[in-house]
Amino acid sequence: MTDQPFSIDRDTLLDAYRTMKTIREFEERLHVDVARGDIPGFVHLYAGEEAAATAIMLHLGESDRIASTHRGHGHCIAKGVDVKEMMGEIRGKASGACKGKGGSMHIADLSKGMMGANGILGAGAPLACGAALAAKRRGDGGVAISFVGDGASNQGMFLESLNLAAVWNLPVIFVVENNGYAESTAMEWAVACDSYVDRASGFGMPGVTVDGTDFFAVYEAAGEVIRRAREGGGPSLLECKMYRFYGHFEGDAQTYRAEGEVENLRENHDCIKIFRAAVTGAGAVDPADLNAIDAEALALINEAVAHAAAAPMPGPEDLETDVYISYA
Amino acid sequence: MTDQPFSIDRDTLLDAYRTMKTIREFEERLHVDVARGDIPGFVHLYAGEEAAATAIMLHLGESDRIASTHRGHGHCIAKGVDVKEMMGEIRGKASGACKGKGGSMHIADLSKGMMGANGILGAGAPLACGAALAAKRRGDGGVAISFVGDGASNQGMFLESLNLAAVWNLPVIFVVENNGYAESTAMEWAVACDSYVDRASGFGMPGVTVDGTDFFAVYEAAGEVIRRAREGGGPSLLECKMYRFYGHFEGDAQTYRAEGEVENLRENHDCIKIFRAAVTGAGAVDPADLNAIDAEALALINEAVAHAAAAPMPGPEDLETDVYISYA
Amino acid sequence: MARNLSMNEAVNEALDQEMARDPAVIVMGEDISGGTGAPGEDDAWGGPLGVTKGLSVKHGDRVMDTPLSESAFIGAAIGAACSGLRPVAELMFVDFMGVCFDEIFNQAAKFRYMFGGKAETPVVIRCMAGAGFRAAAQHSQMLTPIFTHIPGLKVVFPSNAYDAKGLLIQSIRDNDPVIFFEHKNLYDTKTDVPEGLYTIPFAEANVVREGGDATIVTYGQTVQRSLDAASTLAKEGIECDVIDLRTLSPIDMDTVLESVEETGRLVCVDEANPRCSIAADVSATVTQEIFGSLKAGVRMVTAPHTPVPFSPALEDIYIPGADRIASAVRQTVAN
Amino acid sequence: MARNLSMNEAVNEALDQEMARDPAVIVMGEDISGGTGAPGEDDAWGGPLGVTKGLSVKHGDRVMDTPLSESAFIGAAIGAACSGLRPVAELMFVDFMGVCFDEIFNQAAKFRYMFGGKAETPVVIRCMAGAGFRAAAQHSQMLTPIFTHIPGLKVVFPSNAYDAKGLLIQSIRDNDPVIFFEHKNLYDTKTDVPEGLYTIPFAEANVVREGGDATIVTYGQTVQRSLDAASTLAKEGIECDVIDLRTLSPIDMDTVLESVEETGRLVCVDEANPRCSIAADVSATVTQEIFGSLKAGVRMVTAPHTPVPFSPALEDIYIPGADRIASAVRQTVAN
Ligand SMILES: Cc1ncc(C[n+]2csc(CCOP(=O)(O)OP(=O)(O)O)c2C)c(N)n1
Ligand SMILES: Cc1ncc(C[n+]2csc(CCOP(=O)(O)OP(=O)(O)O)c2C)c(N)n1
Ligand SMILES: [Mg+2]
Ligand SMILES: [Mg+2]
Repeated sequence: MTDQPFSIDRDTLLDAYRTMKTIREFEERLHVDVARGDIPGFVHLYAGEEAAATAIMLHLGESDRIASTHRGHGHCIAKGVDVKEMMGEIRGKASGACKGKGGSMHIADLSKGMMGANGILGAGAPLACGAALAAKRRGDGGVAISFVGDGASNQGMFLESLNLAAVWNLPVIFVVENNGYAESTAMEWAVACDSYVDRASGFGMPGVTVDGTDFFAVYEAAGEVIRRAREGGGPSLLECKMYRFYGHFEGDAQTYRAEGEVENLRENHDCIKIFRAAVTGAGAVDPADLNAIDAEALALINEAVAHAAAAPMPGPEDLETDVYISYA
Repeated sequence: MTDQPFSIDRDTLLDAYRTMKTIREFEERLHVDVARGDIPGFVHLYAGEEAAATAIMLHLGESDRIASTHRGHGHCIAKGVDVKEMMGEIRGKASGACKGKGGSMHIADLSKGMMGANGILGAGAPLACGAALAAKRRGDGGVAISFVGDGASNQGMFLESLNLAAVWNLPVIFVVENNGYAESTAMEWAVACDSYVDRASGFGMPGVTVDGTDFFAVYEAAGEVIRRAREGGGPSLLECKMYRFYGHFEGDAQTYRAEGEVENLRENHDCIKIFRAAVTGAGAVDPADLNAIDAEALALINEAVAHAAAAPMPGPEDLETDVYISYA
Repeated sequence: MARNLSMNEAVNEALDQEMARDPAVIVMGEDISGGTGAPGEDDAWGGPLGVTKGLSVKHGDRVMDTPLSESAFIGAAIGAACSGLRPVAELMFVDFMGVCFDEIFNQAAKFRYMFGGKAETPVVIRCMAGAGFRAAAQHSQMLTPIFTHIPGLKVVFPSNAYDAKGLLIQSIRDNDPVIFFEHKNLYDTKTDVPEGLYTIPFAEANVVREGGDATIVTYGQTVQRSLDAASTLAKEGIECDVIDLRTLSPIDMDTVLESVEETGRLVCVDEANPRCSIAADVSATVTQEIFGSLKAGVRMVTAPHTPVPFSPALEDIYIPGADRIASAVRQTVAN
Repeated sequence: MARNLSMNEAVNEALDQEMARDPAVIVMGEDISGGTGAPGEDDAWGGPLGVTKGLSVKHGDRVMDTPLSESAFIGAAIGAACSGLRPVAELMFVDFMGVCFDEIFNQAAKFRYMFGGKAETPVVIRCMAGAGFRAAAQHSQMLTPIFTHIPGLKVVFPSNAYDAKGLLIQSIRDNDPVIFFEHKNLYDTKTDVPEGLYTIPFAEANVVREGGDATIVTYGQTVQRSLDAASTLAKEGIECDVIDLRTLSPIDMDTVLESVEETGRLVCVDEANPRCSIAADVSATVTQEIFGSLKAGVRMVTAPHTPVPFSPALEDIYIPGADRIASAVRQTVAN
């Protein structure tokens, strides 16, 4: 943990906690609902990684844009996408953020600056460069964030984007969410560099590594690279080391993990527990306030599920719409 | 120039000179023949860059493989592809290395370990990884070389290959032929890193930069990275700084160059002149021997042109053959 | 001895037996073994749907996990194929072709021609395709017409476990680059599969039902749906030939033409999107070659011109179903 | 006022005028200006064939050179298009689509549908296509069927300077992603081109010759070849409708159907490879929709199922020529 966590005001701390807790409850509930057979398709949970999305997004406004990954729920919630619409989308309902046409891997809300979860690894990086280019041309100090996993950090589209962003001096941050695995393959094996700082240097940009389970460390590091980008100082790479609590996708037996690995993570590396202990331990926030937020978050998710469950499926008339804006 | 050029024996020096001179005469003649209208299609000349291909290839045997670029004539000649067949190919003749079906950008001779010039930038890097993988599985100490330009060093296929080669510990060398330009765009602008050594580090491999106009420097550096690869030490990146004497392709007006740039290159940075001065100056080789080789090289090219000019075009019956090995 | 195997098991067995037979065969892909570098068990995954499970235990380092870099490892498979190996690379979902297509269509597919007949590239690229898995727009496509369009590729699409084994063995032994499709909705379907090695030649369509009134031509998941339609129609007195193409390139047009010469009526069923589809391809060839035999316009039943929707309610009507197939046949018979 | 302009000049003018009109329009590509970072003159190239020459002088940093990274900059153009700009990105040769196809077909093409109708991606991707330039297998392809196959893309292919200007302006103003093809063998061909801004709507085919005995449908370089064939045939008393599709997706099938309803005979000419081609697509739709009007089988004249050969002797017979087109028409009329 960094030295001065409490340069952050109390309201912001509560906001941060609310966001993290909402993501956690969202994902925990999905885990249950998938097992129950209520959720169609592939679902990749962000549980365990909440601090990163939350701390980074606190530095962004609605006009700043993010390009997300297949593991996008946390990014969506932290960027302000409506939780009910998300739950509807994940169930394929007409009430969903994308009218049920996208699903978990394609939740987007451009009005909130969320350019889409993405089923194609690395594909978000060029898109974020484009959003950053648009911001740069507007000249309003806007930035874009490209999220990418450790696995996807080996993808050509991502690597090319590092170079493009540096050459064009774009206000874009490449956040590597390093949770140690790409599916079942270890990051240590698959990413051939001593550190992401080296990879960043290979593309002429500063690189920073932080403990992604430490909200305050992420908050501070993100603040700095984002500030630099807003001021015309160009792109950076920010590696957040973190852990995912669940399998790659729901249904993953996780036999690639060490024995007791998940138990240890939940016990000793839970970013929410760590945050809670820090802010209450220092007396910055009253535990009761956090408990109240816990209850609110749970209620919000319950409501979202009820809403989504009751919502209708899209109808046959929706099948062929929304392909083009103009059909001639 | 390195300290002990003459650890290389006289025969090898003469061989090297012969190869460089053959490439030079080949390219100078093409320059003339293109202007004359004798050569169809795009032609990218290697003139000025001969030392790199020559010095590197001296370390290779026939079973070692190379994957080349659009600027591939020099690599072909240095790897032992028949000059007559090359000239035939470039003129689209049935006598060509590829029966006229490939042309300048697609000359290949797998029997010589030359896996093809390539019209797609960066595409050779994965192919070289594959050849290296095959060599590694054979266990015969074979290596593969991937040639790539400074421009193509920003291509995703190339960047992914660096990582793959490091992860799989492949006996492959990535040679960046940095001639300062990708078409009309400057390397200094387009390649966002302080040095290729940094880019190599970003992918967990050693990187070396040498003066590509200094045959001896390339010879020594290539020898070391190739030896390491043969011994199981894995991939390396070798940057050769060099100059092209002609335009990107024949027909390029080269207005992106500084005034007097080409004259200066020809005068002060001609790798063949430099080699000649070194070996004769030190008394290692008699100028008369080199003059004899000059005459031989010119005669060889004249013969190749005469042969190619006289050769027939492929016939209509050749149009639909050679697509598949088996047609069902 | 034939056992009742799922297509999943049949693919696994084909890979296993070919690796045992020929040391030049290697298998690579993301998580194809799984767990490389990780603290838990090796062979942790066997591919995202477990299709290659157990192969690395038997064949060791000939089953290679890769970093997440499709261009690099598919290209490496192609380069290795030119250098004496016979790699089988898994692209996982065919939808990922967009990040590595160059190595497939500009390199592997063109080497032999560009190099004047002097290259051999015996590579197989396995990939999952098709809708019905609730996997949404970027994990559910067919894209078969794109590969079929490219000269120099062979395109194989089994509809059942028996064909999958025989066609995969054939693909591995073939000396040209082969794109081998596996429909993810068919993995669990079972047929009898012989224990031993056997091959099914390319360009031999399978007449899976004989009728005489109309011909249905299709491949993949819609073979069963076409058979279902044919059963329904039989009750109405309409008897259909149902042809499973099995390979799309090369394609066995002879069998199709023979059937249509007899029936005079053709319905082409394709789970791919309609424009420039396999359905259009077959229809156009038939119309060009035996127009005189046609008694009615060739009808096409395809997915709509839309991405694959996520919502089950939409995805279910996206895929050509037995109803739509049957009504297309009725229309052509009515004319 | 119309001037006689080459297609090259017409494309340049359309870009110039649209940039002047709409500050959201930016142009990017490798060497599209040229000379960035180099010691000599800026705007040194204006694209590899000089098509964008002079734009950077007039429009400054809205004409952006890029590093050699197609996925990154085409993807950036797409991301910028979702963020308020109207980028025109140059892919240079369409043959390079294999290194950036994901951003085109899985991202730009699918955003609107996947996001429930809430995305707008007004991007234009310009690329050179086609054979006849002695540019060999990796710089001469058409690949039009691949883009046409993908729902969510619009595909435009002008055959002359007038159409190029009007269609490019329409493409820039269109709110969907557009793939804009420029046949490199047509750059030097000239037509009258108005000075002012004008648009040609999508899905309006151009009937470039009226006949009545047979219909020839084509696009791009083979429009002129089809007209040449029609002239030859006219001397034999066979009068042809020649239809230039101009846009392949959306496609104006109404004009095609109307013509074939009258002529009863159709020849589809396509410079692309034959399998799953535009020729097959048009043929299949006609056969499905108006079989009753057909008097003979639809004939297709396409490139062979081979990569594009380098040798001029082979390339010249690779491209469908007036002779082959004329003889296909004769065949269909004879039936
Ligand atoms: C281009 C591409 N290749 C492969 C996949 C399949 N895939 C989905 S997630 C995944 C692993 C991703 O690992 P990482 O980037 O570390 O993200 P994480 O899942 O750990 O958050 C893979 C291989 C894909 N979706 N896209
Ligand atoms: C994927 C791809 N993008 C673009 C091109 C067009 N192109 C051909 S050569 C070239 C410049 C190459 O520069 P560099 O790699 O430095 O090699 P050099 O020509 O200097 O030897 C470009 C952009 C191509 N052939 N392939
Ligand atoms: Mg990961
Ligand atoms: Mg260069």
